[in-house]
Amino acid sequence: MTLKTEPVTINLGPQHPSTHGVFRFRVTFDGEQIADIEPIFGYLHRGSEKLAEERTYAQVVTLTDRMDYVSSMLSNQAYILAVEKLCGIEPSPRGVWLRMIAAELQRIASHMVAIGFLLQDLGTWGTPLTYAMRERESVLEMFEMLCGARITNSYLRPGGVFMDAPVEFLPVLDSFLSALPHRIDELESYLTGNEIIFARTKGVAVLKPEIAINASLTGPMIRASGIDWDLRHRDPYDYYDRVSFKRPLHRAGDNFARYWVRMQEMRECITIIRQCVEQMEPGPVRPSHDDVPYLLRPPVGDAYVAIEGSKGELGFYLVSDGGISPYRCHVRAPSFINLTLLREMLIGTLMGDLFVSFGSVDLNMGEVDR
Amino acid sequence: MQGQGLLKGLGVTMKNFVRPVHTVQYPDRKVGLLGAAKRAGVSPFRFFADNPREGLKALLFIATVPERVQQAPRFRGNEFTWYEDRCTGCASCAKYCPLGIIKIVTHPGGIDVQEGESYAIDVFDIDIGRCMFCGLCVEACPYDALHMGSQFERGNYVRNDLVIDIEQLRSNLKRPSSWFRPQFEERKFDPFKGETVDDHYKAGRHEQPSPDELKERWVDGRK
Amino acid sequence: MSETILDSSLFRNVYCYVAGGSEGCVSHGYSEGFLPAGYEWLAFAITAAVLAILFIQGALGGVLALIWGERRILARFQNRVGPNRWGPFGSLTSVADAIKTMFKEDIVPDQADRFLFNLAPVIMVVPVLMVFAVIPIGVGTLVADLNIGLLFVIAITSASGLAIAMAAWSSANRIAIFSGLRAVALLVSYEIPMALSLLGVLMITGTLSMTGTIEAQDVPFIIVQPLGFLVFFLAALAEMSRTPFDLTEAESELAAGHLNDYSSMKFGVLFLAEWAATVAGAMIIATVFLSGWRGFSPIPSHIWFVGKVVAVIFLIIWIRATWPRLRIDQVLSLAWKGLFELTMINLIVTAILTAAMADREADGSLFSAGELWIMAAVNWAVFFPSVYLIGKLLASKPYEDDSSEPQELYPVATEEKAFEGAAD
Amino acid sequence: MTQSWSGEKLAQAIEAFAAGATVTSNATDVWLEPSRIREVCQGLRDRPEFKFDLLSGVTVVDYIDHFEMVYHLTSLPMNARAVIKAKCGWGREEPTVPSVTPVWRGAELQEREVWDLMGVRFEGHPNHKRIVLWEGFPGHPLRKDFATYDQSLVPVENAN
Repeated sequence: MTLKTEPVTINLGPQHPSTHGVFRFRVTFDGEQIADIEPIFGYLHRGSEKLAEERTYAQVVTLTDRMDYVSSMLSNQAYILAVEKLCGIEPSPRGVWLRMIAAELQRIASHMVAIGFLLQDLGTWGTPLTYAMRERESVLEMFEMLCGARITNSYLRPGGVFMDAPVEFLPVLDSFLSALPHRIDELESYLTGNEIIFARTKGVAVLKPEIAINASLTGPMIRASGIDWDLRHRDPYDYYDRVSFKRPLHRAGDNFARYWVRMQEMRECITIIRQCVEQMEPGPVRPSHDDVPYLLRPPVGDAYVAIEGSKGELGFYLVSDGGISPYRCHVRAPSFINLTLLREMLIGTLMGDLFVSFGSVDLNMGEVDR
Repeated sequence: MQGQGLLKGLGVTMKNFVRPVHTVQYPDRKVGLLGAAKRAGVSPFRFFADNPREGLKALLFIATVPERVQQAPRFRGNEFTWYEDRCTGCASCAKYCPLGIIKIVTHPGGIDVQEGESYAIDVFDIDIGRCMFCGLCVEACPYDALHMGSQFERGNYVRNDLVIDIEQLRSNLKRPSSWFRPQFEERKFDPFKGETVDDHYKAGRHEQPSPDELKERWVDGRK
Repeated sequence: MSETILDSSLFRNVYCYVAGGSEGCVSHGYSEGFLPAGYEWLAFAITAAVLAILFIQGALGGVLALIWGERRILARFQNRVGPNRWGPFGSLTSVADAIKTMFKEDIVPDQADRFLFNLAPVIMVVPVLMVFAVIPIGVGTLVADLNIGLLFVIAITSASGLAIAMAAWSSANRIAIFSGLRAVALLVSYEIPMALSLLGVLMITGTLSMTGTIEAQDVPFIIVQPLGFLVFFLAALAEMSRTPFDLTEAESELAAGHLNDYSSMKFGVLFLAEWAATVAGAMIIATVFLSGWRGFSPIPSHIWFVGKVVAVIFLIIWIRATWPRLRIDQVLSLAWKGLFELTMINLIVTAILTAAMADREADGSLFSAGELWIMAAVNWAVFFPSVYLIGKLLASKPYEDDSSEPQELYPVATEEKAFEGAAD
Repeated sequence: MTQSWSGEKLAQAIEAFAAGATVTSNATDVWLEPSRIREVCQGLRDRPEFKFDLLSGVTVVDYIDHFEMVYHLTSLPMNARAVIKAKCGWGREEPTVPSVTPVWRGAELQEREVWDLMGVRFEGHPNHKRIVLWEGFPGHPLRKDFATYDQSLVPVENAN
């Protein structure tokens, strides 16, 4: 006797515990196996690009905070670099070092979130998540010292940062940097050798490098597939050419590789921050208001600047018509573009792998929908 | 050996089990007799004798002591600190607000202590309900008249109550945040120590114009 | 009837207080009761009702304590405080939750099968509560010392699969149906290693009765039967649908699985049944493998039993706080390819040992402590290689090249080179 | 350091394999004939002198009288960047360009976004649907002439 089966279509989301925001999958299951999947999003669309067209260049910084709200420093950085390129502003060295420190701290925080929620999707009842959040908390506290806010920082300004770090910042940073490797070791001894995690993530949702690069994936996604492409190394912006760091690579291209790459990248962030602190010298953190006024009027033209965000290549494309606000502000959002291959990654896997693979992409709905 | 990673994981969680708690209970924390007495600064017996009711609660571990997190002095908070004497009504803050939630109505004829004549302010509304505390208004203020506040507890039942009007701005406790105010940082001013800065002279200026500059700006520039 | 039942001192005390004059009670030294002779059936009914209420309330209290304890312990594992507002150390939080749950609106989905939808919580909770009847929680403190106690437990707990499938099917929710199907697959698979792992114990004790099992444990069976304990513990975790086998209500996949559409006290009952199953499972493990209420003398037997149960529950919570969830195919392959083989090894080894040492056809006596230690030594010698072997067979293969060396597959520019397209 | 192709050099190189495809060029950008975008992109991806294997971004700018498609390309093997542009939709008629999704998969979602927010139609796109807004949304909100839509038009039931 053969049993007659038929595929079932289920909407997972928008209200689902592990959709990392407001996201909807329309999945067709054949038993437990995924036969077809269609991502549906836009629930968080706020029209940031349109809003940017009606704000001055200084005010748009606050919008970039809210695009990728777990790595807002990096969004700020990408936007500020685009404005600097558009206006031809020469940034102050101390400001650049400070924003590199802030960006790397933010990268640690963002990767912590990614790892924590990936493990949460694996069903650990929040234990790695709380450990990861605990480390992120230290970063956020430092952000509060730097700029008075924890998530929506708005710390960076064209030409540097808005204000020098307070005197008590560097000691706190130093103690954090010396404590963090032990915490990462602890997390790694907890997670990386864990047989269940290995069984759950290995060989699932494998991305071949050729396919990944053709689909414009960037960041940890392709470094996990064995492509040594890190914009900090290949196209150094700010002063990344003055620091040395390793680029962790994994060749498997599966969920475990993506987890592993993020884990190792956090260690590299520590070395980068240490080098920044060493090379930082006293001085102004932003050019004077005569050089960079509040109300910027860039010359007519356009500029595209991409940085290595925590999730991939984060680019801002600004078009100026000579006015006080951008004529067009386009964001090349890595979370959004990393979703391209979701269907290919997931078809044929089981239901349990769905959210794990989704979590390993590490996306942020604020950035996907913008 | 298989299973080693699993056992290691158990070890890590057990290590965290005996670690001190990382979270902070806000706004208060449940304590026992020892904790309550320590907070009150007396011996447990004294505490019990002084206040048997609280002491009984403390014995059951249901006495509460207030608790809050250490905040940074730069914390961009609620209840803007505004020095009316210093405000010239230029409305820079309103212009720089990305959301346009600051409303200023002025009429000519006010007197500014620092720079001579200015506008008198009739209306100064800040819609805190829509404010995102980016601090650009503070950054834009040329006379250091507006400062970010340091509080965050402003729950309300009615949305309209979230609009801070000029009366509230005058009467608010003046505990300015040191966001974009380097003069506070140099003085190591911490708004969370309970200290207030009521006088605008004490608040200082972060870019104090020299008398020559003032003369040039206000006398020579107007000829 | 009364002869076997009166062995339970708990039952005897109540029953003989009501009907003291009956012959069974007289032989136990009771003289007089409330009821005249001839009303033993009434006395029996009263006693049964009293005991049922007592045990159910006890179980519910245990569940509330467990929910509170689990939240506190889990919080401590995660460096948090956990519920601490309501009552000392938050101990009244579960009570408050229960009251809140009762006052929630009772929603039945429009397309649900009302009858089954309402029936499922009952089917879920009754068997779990029935398990408590056969567990001795102290010397003589049990409702019924069934001579088929272990069999009863295994039989009655299988009903929870039916209940979950029923709840899932009747709520007409596609996500819930996944949960129901998973529950059935899981429970059917894990019944087998669970029952087989008890066979080893059974061969040693020669009885299915719970008290008999405890009395046979001069050495706790966790030492004598390590494989049996491992398999039974994992299978019990699966039966209770606890981490790492909590597929039925996998929070990150199925939201709450079969509980999705339940609200109010129906949800409360389902929830309670799950937690009561955890308590019951821990009690069975404590009874069968940790020598139940046995301990050394100044501490009363009830305390020993509760202590062992709490230890088992702590282990369960510890595992829940630490390990991720397995996938459905891995769970099933663990049952069929791992645990089943382990039980078979255990069974064969135990059978050989009992046959070699058995001299009880004649008198039916139990194994002495010395014999148990010999068995334990052999069993531990078998334990490590077999677990290693099965682990090796089941484990996923490691990467051939796990190194972080930048060994590119994809061509990426390595050094700076000017190309003809560069801007002048 | 990533090198950028100068527009003139890139235009010459494109003319070498697709004559007449370029319209004009300056120091940074090349403007293409909109109808030949896919052909040129195929060449840019496959030909050994370009190897633009990563499509960084696709976007469009609304210049009131026309739309300008902007493609940011990155070449990993050469560590180079280039910008190609194409003017289309003169007079605000339905602007249409060929889709580059067959060349780069990465364009799939981005082109859908461009269609959704700017209303540029892509010929040959495998799944030409709106992406962040729902089907039936009036207009394309990132256009300069988009006025706030009538809120009563929002469907109660999301048609998606």
